[in-house]
Amino acid sequence: MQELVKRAKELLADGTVVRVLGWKQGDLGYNPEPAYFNSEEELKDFVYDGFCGANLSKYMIEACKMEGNTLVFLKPCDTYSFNQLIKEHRVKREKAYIIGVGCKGTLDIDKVKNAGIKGIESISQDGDTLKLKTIYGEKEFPFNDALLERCTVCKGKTHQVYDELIGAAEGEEAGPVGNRFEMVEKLEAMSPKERFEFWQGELSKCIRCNACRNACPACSCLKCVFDSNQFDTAQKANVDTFEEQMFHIIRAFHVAGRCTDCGECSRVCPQGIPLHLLNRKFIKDINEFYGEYQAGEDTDSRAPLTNYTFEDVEPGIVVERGQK
Amino acid sequence: MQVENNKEFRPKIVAFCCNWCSYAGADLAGSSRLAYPADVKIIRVPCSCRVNPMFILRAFQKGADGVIMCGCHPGDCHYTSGNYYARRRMTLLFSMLDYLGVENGRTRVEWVSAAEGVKFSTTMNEFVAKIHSLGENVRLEDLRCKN
Amino acid sequence: MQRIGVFVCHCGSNIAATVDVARVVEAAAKEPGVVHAEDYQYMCSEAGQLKIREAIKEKNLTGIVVCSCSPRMHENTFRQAAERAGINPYMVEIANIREHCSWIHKDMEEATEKAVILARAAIAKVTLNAPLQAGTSKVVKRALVIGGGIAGIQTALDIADAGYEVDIVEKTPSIGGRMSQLDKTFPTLDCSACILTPKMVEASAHEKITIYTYSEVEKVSGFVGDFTVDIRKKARSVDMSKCTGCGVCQEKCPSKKAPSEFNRGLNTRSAIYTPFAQAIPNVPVIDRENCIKFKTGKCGVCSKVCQAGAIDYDQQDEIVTQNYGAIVVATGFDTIKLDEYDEYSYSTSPDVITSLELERIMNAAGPTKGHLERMSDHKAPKSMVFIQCVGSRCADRRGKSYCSKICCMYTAKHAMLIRDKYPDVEVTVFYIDVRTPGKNFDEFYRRAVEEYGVNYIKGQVGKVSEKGDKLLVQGVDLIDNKRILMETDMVVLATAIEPNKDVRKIATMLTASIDTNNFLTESHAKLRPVESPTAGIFLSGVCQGPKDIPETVAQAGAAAVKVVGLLAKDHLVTNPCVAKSNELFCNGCSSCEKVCPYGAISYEEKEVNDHGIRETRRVAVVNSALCQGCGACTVACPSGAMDLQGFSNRQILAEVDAICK
Amino acid sequence: MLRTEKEQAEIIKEISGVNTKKCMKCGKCSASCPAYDEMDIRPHQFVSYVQNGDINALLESKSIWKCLSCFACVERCPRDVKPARLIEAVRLMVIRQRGGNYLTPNEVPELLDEELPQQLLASAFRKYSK
Amino acid sequence: MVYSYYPGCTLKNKAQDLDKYARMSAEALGFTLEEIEEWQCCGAVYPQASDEIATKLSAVRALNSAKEKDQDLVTLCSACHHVIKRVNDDMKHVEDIRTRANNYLELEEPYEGETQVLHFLEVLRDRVGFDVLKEKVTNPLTGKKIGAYYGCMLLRPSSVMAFDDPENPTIMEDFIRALGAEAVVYPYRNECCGGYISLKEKALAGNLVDQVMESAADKGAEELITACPLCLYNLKNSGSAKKLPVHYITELLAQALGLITE
Repeated sequence: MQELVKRAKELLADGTVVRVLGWKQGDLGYNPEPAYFNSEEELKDFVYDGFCGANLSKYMIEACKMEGNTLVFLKPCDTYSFNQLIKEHRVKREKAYIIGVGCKGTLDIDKVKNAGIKGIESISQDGDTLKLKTIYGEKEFPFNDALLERCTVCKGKTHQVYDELIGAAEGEEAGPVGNRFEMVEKLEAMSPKERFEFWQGELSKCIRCNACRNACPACSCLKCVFDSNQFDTAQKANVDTFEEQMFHIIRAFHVAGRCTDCGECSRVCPQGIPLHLLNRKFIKDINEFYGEYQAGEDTDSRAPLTNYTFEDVEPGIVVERGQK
Repeated sequence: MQVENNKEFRPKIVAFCCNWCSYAGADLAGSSRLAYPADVKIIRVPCSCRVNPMFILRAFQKGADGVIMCGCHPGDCHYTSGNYYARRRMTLLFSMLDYLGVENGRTRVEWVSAAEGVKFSTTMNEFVAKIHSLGENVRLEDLRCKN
Repeated sequence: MQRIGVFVCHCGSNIAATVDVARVVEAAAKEPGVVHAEDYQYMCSEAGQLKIREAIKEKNLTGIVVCSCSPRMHENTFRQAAERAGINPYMVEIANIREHCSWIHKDMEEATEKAVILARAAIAKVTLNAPLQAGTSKVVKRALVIGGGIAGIQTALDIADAGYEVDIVEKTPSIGGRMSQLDKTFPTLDCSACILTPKMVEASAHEKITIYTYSEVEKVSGFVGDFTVDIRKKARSVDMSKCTGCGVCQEKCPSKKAPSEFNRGLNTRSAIYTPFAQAIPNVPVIDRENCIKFKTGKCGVCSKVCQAGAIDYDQQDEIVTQNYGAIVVATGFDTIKLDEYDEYSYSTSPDVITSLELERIMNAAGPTKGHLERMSDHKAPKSMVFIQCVGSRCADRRGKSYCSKICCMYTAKHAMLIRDKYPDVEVTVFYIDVRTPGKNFDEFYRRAVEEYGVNYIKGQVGKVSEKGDKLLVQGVDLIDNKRILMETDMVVLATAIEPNKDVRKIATMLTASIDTNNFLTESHAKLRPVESPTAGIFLSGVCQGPKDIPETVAQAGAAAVKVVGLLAKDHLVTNPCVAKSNELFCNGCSSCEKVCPYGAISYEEKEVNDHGIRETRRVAVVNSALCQGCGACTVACPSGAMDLQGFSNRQILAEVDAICK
Repeated sequence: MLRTEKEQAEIIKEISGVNTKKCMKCGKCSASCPAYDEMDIRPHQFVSYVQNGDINALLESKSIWKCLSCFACVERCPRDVKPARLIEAVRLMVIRQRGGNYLTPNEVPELLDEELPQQLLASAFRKYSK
Repeated sequence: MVYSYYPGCTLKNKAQDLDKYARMSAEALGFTLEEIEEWQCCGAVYPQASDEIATKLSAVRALNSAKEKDQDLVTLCSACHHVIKRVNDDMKHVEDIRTRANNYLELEEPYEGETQVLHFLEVLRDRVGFDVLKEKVTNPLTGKKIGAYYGCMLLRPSSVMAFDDPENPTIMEDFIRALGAEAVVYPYRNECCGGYISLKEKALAGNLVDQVMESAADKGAEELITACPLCLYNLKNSGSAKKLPVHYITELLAQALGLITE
């Protein structure tokens, strides 16, 4: 971390950038938040650890509109989002100085808390172990057990776009590589009734706080359709029982083919709804129907929904598949 | 409270038809007097690619029991490629609805040319029969009923 | 708030017999915004239109809903009526309560209920309509005719005579088409070449006509008034500007084994060839697949004997790009393959032939120099059997469900000609029905029977088999209910015709619709028979449906008039139902641009004022002259910035709501 | 239970699965039939007889025993009518009635010869009796 | 390669040669015909009426037992092939028949037409290949002029049988040529010989056989081959015209492969 701060200071000093976009220590030991640092002085609050899960790509949309260039720290999977934003002309590559930072996996504090560890004051990492200082004394917790779901299915530690790397190297091995479609497949194997009940249970928790929308780097619209008068959907939090599912279906549909599977939606959901399962369903379908596609891997290919082939599957495939 | 169990189920079905092929196919079904149930109501759109998933969800929201989209056959789109985009969009949308547990027979896409009055009519008859077999649409409206 | 008038048409009894029109009026009148509702016998009549105009004036209407037939039928009529009364024509919506309602439902209650809902949907939509202004686009005063048969030639001549430039693109080395292969034509027995050749010459000599033979349309873009077309001129290997058409090359060419396409494979031709003597242009082509020079590198005889030095082995395909205001499809037909009709022994016996092959045999320039003989042993037949409906009227996978229309007549012609020229030949025709609608057609058929003694037997043949050097025809006489086993020398199959196999490719390029039999669809079966539903595309000849020469020529002329009507305009009124981007919502993400088939969307860096925030943003801009209004962009746009005028998101949602209420 | 001819016609249409209205009366079935000359009512007439409900005549027709089940009529019919199925349906209607059998076991010994294959007997019983 | 094999009643009795030579030749060509257990007679006639289920069950049992072994089912006799192939098509495409047949049979897993039914000739053409067969011929039948007699049941209805072009088939001619003999093509090779009615309608069967024989002789055939015991019997025993000798396809095959001598 000190290396990051040192480099940030140098870049500020030599005028390469006029501000730094990174993470700032929060009020607890495990809730850092994204922040701009405009001076060497401000960088004293800079932090980078396993709880810096926030994907800073989206903040670059605003940063690019500001005077001068911005130094941004991006973890490997954040760079997919940044690339996707370049493709959609939402950020300007030349206004960003990207330091690709190494990533050991990002952590889910709830996993620790759910294990019965309360009153956490600070957390440090020692190899494969998290050392927790709590008001009840020191505790330990295995690092890997605290990983966010997305980091148990790591899509690799290669940065897709960067100016320099710190704490990372090209060709680094990926973290734990599970089957990211495992739960999607499980749901697919259920009967429609079971699936329906699963989603009814999950989506009914939604309080329409829009955290998912705010965090999602693909949800970058200046004005969301759900805030516009185009579809009579504006400002209608929770009026209609139908609108929540509509919101989540359409949100997933609008990011289909653009979603990099960064997992921010699920990470930030205060109700713990596994929203990434909606996005991954689209990713899985796209891979199966139209060939493997990873959004953010490049900046110029056509996205699956703005592309076609003459031989594409017919929508009837959904029914046919259901009969098997 | 008396429940009207015996009341005959009259499904509400919305059919989005592209102006150039399917709407004309429906016209041909009409002028050829090829009957299909009155439950089907057609909305004219210029091309199947004009059909926004929002329209389909909105129809279900407002009480539709089935939504069908008809367009020119692949390769025959009046606008060259509109139906190819529509095909991808609908495939993914229908798959998602299926994933959420909505009966997958409630949505359908059929390619009907201007010359296929017979196909239009048989498609609508089949679709209405399918909706009858599925009964009233409750799931899409109910996903969040546990308030 | 709009002031809406609703007009419900009885369409005589077409609507009123199944839909309670009064109830529709009553229900419509209660809808919000509706200030006027009435019904009338025929809304499209002058009197009906007058009612609309009067109501607009009296009640200050701002929006009109007509509940009537399909908008594809009378939308324009009612738009014009509205315009004459001073309101914007795009403030009119149609509820289709005829094709989509009264004609398909029997129960009055049910039909009326549906008509009311359709009316409500139209009212809900028109409430959100906004006046639209149509723009204009230019008209390129040049037409393209695809296909150089009699249909294409006639269309081109008629257009050129009206003073417009026309290009004919013909796939084969010469214009002339199927008609050039025919010997005589019914019902007057004119010599086909005698009436066709002058037209071919006229077309080639016409100063307004350019003929591209041995060429194919490769790519089409643009739209009515301004299509851009790539034409591939296949390498002829002969320099057209040098060749004198002397024919020595064809005589000396040592490769003479290629089956002659013109003679339907009944004999062979040289590798360098003109399809027939009267070919236009009279310039041969080298068929590279059969040319020794191209296959082995050795030979070059044609080049040596050509005094004009016209042979050019290095010639390459050439692409010509040209703009056209209108395109006429005249791609014609072929006979179906008979591989699957082997009960008639077509593939096993050379003496079983198609009618088109018989035309070549009867023709003085044909493989037998016009002498009627069997292809197996060149003996003159003493008896011939004609079988009708081979592949026509077949509902099975082998054939075509339609009647090919021309076979009854050309068979009568063949029978008559044979009996006339060779009175000793017995001619028997097996038929299912004899169909002769047309001027002097039935008389013609009766003459074949009564004057020429042709034997007509009702009943389809079951099998034709070889027996010795004869053919055994096994059939029944359905009138006598008797088995027929007839030995004969030749069997002629009236083979079904089908659209040229290239037509599907061409239709796709033109975005012209095509039916399940690959015939191009006309815009209206009765009222717009020579126009494709795609604006600027016209149909001439058999590509639209089976027809004989007189009908083809008539239709060719009709298509030409429609083309001339289009080219005579300096500007076309464009469809104002085009996409429009709301720059305040636009992210500039380029999704819409990627799905636009017309390249109508571009991006501008533009300063916007978003509720007080002034900034420069990348925003989408639609070129309304290029946009054709498909709406692909509107769905690709995640923020809903892109909308389609006339079919806006809110209008369609309003319809959805009205239907699902 | 006695059925009217009309009812019988419906049964024949149902068990044969033939839509007699598809016939365009071209006669190709009869023209293809190898047993045509032996039949009193011809294959194309089976279609129109059933269509018109003239079932008694069909039940008495010797044609039902002459049909070879060679499917030439089915193969060559341009309208996919399948006359052979109609003939079989009529034959079944006859043999399903009491005393309708066309072959009884008593007849068999005198019909046998040295080379006669089993399948001929199997098929004959299947076709001619219940 | 091992195939499930359904011989049928006649091949166990009057047509033992057809069966014996088939098995011998199969082994010589590198595949095995494994007779399915406890097969029953197929009934020799395909029941066309939609209300006949019981008469289709023996075919379904045979099909299902091949399915259980995950093998294709090979037949030889034209009648068996016709019945089994068509019943299989019903099981695949006709819901009513499928449901009722499965209800009767109470199989562990319902049978839905999964088995592929192959005629012995199809195995030779599509699996072994006639070119391979040709190489294995040790005793080519050079000089023989052989007419193939297809009859009706292998070919029709072609929409289900999908055996060959129903009006101009070539598989048996290709087979004959592979054995080194000359194939004589004659028009009546796909016309019915009247086998089914030869018991009770001798005169009619006789006429039909005469037509076939005359047609074959007219084109110069010196002998005929068939796959069907019923055709063989009928061609030999009915009619009055001059007779050409008739053999089973497998007899010629075994000869050509040098397994037996003439």
